[in-house]
Amino acid sequence: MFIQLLFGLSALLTVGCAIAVAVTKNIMHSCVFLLGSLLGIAGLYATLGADFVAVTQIMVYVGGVVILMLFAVMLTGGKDFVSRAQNLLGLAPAMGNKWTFSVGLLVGLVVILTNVKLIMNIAKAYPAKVIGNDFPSTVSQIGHLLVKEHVLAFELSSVLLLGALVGAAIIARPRKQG
Amino acid sequence: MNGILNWILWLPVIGMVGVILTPKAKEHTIKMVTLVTTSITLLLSVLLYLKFDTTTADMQFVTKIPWISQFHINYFIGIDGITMLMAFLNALLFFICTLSSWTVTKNLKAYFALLLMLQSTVFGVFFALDFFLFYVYWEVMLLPMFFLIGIWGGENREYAAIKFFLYTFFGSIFMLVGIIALYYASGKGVDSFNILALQGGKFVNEQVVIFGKTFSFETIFFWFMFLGFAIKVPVFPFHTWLPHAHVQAPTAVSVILAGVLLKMGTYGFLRIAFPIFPQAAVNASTIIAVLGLISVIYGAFCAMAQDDVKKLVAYSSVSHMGFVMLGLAAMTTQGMNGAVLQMFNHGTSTAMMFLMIGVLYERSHHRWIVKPDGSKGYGGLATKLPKYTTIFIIGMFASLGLPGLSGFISEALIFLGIYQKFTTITVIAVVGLLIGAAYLLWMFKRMFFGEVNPEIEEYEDMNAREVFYMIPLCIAVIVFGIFPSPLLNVMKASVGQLVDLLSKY
Amino acid sequence: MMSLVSYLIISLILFIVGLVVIIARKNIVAILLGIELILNAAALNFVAYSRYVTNNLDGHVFSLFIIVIAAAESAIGLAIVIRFFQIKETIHIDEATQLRN
Amino acid sequence: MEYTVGNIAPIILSPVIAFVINAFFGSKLPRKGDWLATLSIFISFIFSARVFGDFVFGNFATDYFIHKTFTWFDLSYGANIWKVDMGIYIDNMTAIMLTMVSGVAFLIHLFSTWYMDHDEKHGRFFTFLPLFTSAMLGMVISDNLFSLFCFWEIMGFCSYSLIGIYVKKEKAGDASLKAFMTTRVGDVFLLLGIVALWMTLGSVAYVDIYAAIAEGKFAGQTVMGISLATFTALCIFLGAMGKSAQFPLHVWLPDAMMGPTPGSALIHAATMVTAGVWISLRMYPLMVLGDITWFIAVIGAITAFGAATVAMVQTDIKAVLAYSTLSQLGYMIIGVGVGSYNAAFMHVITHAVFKACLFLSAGSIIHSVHEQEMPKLGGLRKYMPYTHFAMMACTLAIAGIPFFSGFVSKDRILGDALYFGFMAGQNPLLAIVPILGFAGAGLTAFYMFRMMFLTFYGENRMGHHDSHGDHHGHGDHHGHEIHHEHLDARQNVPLLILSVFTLGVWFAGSLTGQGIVKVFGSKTEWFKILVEAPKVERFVNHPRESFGSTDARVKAELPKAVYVHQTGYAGPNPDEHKIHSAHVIGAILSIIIAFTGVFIAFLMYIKKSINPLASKFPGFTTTLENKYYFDNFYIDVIIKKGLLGLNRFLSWFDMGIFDRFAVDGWAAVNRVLFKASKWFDNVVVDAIGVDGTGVAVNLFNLVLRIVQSGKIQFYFIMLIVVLASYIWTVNI
Repeated sequence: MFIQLLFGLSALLTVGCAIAVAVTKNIMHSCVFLLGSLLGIAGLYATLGADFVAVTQIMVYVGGVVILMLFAVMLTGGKDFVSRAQNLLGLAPAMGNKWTFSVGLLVGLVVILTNVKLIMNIAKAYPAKVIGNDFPSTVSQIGHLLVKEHVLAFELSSVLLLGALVGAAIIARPRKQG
Repeated sequence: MNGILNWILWLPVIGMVGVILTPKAKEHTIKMVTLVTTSITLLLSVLLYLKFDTTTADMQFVTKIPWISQFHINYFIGIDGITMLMAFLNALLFFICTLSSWTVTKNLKAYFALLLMLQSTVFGVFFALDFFLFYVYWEVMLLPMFFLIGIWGGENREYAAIKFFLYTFFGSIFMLVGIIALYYASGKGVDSFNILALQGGKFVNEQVVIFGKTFSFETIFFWFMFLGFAIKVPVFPFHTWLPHAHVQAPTAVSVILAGVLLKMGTYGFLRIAFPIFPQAAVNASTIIAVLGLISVIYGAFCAMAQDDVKKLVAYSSVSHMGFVMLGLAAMTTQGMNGAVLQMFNHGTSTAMMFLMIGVLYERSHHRWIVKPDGSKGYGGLATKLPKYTTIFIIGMFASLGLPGLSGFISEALIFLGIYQKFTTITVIAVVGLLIGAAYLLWMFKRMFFGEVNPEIEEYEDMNAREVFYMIPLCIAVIVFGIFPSPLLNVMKASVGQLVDLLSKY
Repeated sequence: MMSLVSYLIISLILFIVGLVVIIARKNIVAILLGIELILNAAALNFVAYSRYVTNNLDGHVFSLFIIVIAAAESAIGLAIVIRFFQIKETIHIDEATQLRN
Repeated sequence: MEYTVGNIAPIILSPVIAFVINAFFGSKLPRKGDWLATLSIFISFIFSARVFGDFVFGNFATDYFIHKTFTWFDLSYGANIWKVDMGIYIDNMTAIMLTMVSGVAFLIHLFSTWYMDHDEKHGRFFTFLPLFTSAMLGMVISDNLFSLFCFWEIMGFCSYSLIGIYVKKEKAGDASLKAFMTTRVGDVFLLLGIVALWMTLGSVAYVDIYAAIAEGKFAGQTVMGISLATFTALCIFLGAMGKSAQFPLHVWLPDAMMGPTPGSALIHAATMVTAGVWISLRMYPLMVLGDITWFIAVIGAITAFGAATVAMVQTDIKAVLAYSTLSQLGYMIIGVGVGSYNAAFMHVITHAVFKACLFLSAGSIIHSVHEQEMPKLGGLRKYMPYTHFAMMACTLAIAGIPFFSGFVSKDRILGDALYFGFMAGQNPLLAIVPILGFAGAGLTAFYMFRMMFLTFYGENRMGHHDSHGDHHGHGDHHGHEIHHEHLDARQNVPLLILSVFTLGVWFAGSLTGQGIVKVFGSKTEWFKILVEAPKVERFVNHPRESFGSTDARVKAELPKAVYVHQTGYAGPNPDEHKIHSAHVIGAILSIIIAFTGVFIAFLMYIKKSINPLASKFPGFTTTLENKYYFDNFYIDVIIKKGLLGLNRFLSWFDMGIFDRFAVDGWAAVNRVLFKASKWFDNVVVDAIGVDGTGVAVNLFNLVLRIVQSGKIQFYFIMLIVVLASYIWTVNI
């Protein structure tokens, strides 16, 4: 019972905040809403028994990435925090000029159609069945997996992170004339 | 001590990496790193020589590690008598070339990195006993050579570099076809790429159908291999790339080109073409002998007419390698041993000649004995540069084949070898020997005798560094001329085995 | 009540919203947010599948990697944005049109 | 009697050590190491004298020899055994030759310490001279043709360096190149002969060759149609002709005078040039088997006579001596050809002595007067008494005046030549050999005394612008004032020693050399009984001794040479009395001819009653002057036009045609192909493009321009649309 509740709450949180991100005029607010949506996803992970992933989600994403976004926003000046443009329906002014919103919806529609077609097939293949609610701890297994089958990916990701770190530092370094 | 071969093979690569890591500005450290690497390699190769057991004819210091196991390709290296000499020569020449390219100025770092890469690939070709590994090294060796000639060369270096690359590449394609054919013919089994296992005339009575016509497997693929190696040697019809490559290449590169790279062609014959296709080799021996003879005479005559010193010595290399081909075609003990000894002696004596031309080129920046406008390029060098003249004389008389110096022993052995089978060829080849002396001495006279040419007024004699790197070659040429047994004892076992194999067909 | 499909629907919605954000918003940082959303949608799918379909934890590992990559990507993205801002004084997306035909 | 390495090696090694030390540290040594060179030669002289003592004074039989070998290198593997052995082979001939070479070399070294005193090439000269001497000694002592060839070529190298020692002079360069190349022509054929012998007989040691001849191993063998014996004999003789400057290959010797005089004294007079004769003597049985002895005799005769005629007109003192060497070598070769083995070898020895002495005295003249042209010399008798005495002695010897060594050896050769030409039943044409021989002898006497009269007698033409006729010592003429020659140890002593040995009595034991007036009794005809043509049958299966072994037999039991009145004639059918009568006639004839030659020279140059040759037959003298145009024939026609022309054509062919077409041709073919495909591509593609799809293209361009809006989001949309369309079509 608690699972259903958790699932409903986090699903609601995720979708709601995601839509809010799209709609809010102020970029700061959209960052915060993103924060909320990621928290919702962490909850969903919890319902799926992926405890380690949920925790990582919170730690890395929520803790790190979004804060980074906030910093970036603050660093890039404040004048166009608030987007003044009105859109077609006057509904979501943050959408830039009126044309982009409609195009965005049109594309969204196209994607929905294709995905619905896909999901229909999957639904047929995997009928809903209740998986019982035993949630064994996955940490040790993930640890083994990381260093056995996926050791190459693991090592490469470390290199990737190092590269990203150094790259970001160099790119963002203020140039002499900057 | 079994791993010493791997050390010799991979040390230059480590050196190369060291060179790449040192910053561009610190030119002196780059040179030092290369020098240290090449000298350690030289020491290792001397150690290899001391540890080499001259009694057995089979491979020594063998290392075999599976590399691409699906196709049974393994990293299989080892040496026997023939390769022992070539390994030592290679290490020695590279050590000397590093010293001689001390005055290179254009982007030094790339130069020395490519030089070390070239050394390791040449070692690779000599040590590889697996066909795939051999072919890989054979092709990779072209790369540094192409850049070394293409960037640091003379006037139209691009033309020479491209011609060198394409010509050798053209040959090696045929060799690749041969390798693949052997792979399939030996049933794609465990040893289908192992050169040693393929030896011993396994394909004597195989047939192969090409465009509907059936040929004997051995003959066809012997000629494919022949083409690949003959271009490298260079044998008569395929030699026109050599003068271009030598004239345009910088000194150190043309020393290596003449000293070691030409020997890969003949080594290919000794290691691959003859033992794997013995029947075809014996049938073709007359043709090879005739081609060798033409190379000798043609090379000598062309050399006589050259006005550019380097081109002259390049043609003399064609002539000397023609002698080696004659020795190989004879397939007798004396002939083969003479051929292998000539490979080594030609390496040392031509290296000396090219180094001396390089020393002169550093001072005069031109290589004309007689300038295109007819005026004398040099003249009276003997009075201005006494030390240079004495070393030049030693080098020249060694490549001339004066007894007491190393050139003579191998040429005499080759003559002894080919006499019984090709008497008329011996008589004609003797003329080659004569013309050989003619063009060298005539060049010597035009450059060294007579009044001091005003142009060469301000040349100063060889400095300590240049003398230092010429000394080992002088010693080698004289010592191995007086008692050649240290060289001959090393090679006679493996050459004898090859001669026995060939005598069965 | 919670079946695989329900998770797929949620991740679809997330994906669509991310898409729209990218297309509609004029602020580059917003676009980065959109990218984050899409990535999380994908990660969610993986975990859902590993729960309902396969019973090994490969899905979890993969989503971890998605997180890693997302982190790296956002770092670089933001660095570029800051750099862009220093050059162009604005981070309005339409300024970045040097690649015009 | 044991000949271990210890007492043979120094003969060759001590000069080599001197060479090495001089080569590297010469400039640092006091007097640039010339004393070191002389000392080393003296050491080898001592050791060879010891060998000489054992052999000659112990007077062993002509066929007693010591043969010790060691393995130089071996290539045997598994079944086939093949080794290259080196060693020493000492018999009476070697002993005599060793002593002569080292003795003459020592005296010449001594002389050249004086001669080369303040010559800037002093150091270099004393580096190469010992090397040359050791090479010559090595050649004399070696036991097989291969090691002989090695020393042979090293000698060639030393003569090359010594001729070309004055690098400043362009002509020295030409001369050294010509010398090396002409001898190289001969050496190349010699190598061919050695290779042929080696591969058919299995070894080229003298012992094995003689054994093979004895066992008739040469019977069936042929080389390219010619019988093996003739082929190898001819090749070896060609080598000898190259080195001993015989007729076709003689051009290099006169030019070899560019080198310093003592150098040419040692090399181009005494030792090296006799190497050719030495190898012909060693291989005499092979020459006989290959029956080319008549050819040898003819070549010798032509050289002897030809060189003598040219010598008559030479003005440079060294040139006269060079041509006289040529003609004397001709005589030795005649000796070998006609079969007078012993006399030929004796002539080698006697010629070495007096020709070295002549050269040294010429050197001492040139060094003190700095003038070589005879017309500018004259009347030096008063100034240089010792040189004059030595030179006169040698001239008497070479001219063949009785009581002198030249007469002894040359007369015997001419006697045997007379027998060979007329009495031995050879084909009549061969009669020209003795005729040319005797004519040459006369001319020799003439030109030698011409030289003597021009340099030493008559008035001194030194200060030729000296107006008041008679010279009066150190008059006002500047430059080369002649100072009286005092008895200088290094200048004159060697000359005098050499001139002492020009007496005939040393060699023939009898005053006249014909055994008519016995000086020390008949038994002292030592030279004749010790040296004989090798009797091949003695060498069959003779055991080889390695260097360590010593000869078990005590000295007394060794085979002794017993004195029997031999003619020393090893010809095919020695019928005693005919040879003896030939010798007697020969002796009388040569005495008459020698004296007439001297007399004519006397008339022409002292009395001046007959005006010199030039006026009588000018045409002939000019041809003589430029040496029968041989030089320019060789150089201009054979070398310049023939060889270089061919080379230039070949190299033009190689680079111009072959390289351009056969190799770069491929590149050209590709270029053509490339152009064709490009043309094909443009034409075909453009044609379609132009007429059919012109409008479509424009439309397409328009759309493209829009799409390329540069907006990132637009690209994103396109991405999604494409992806979606893909999923629809693939219908997963």
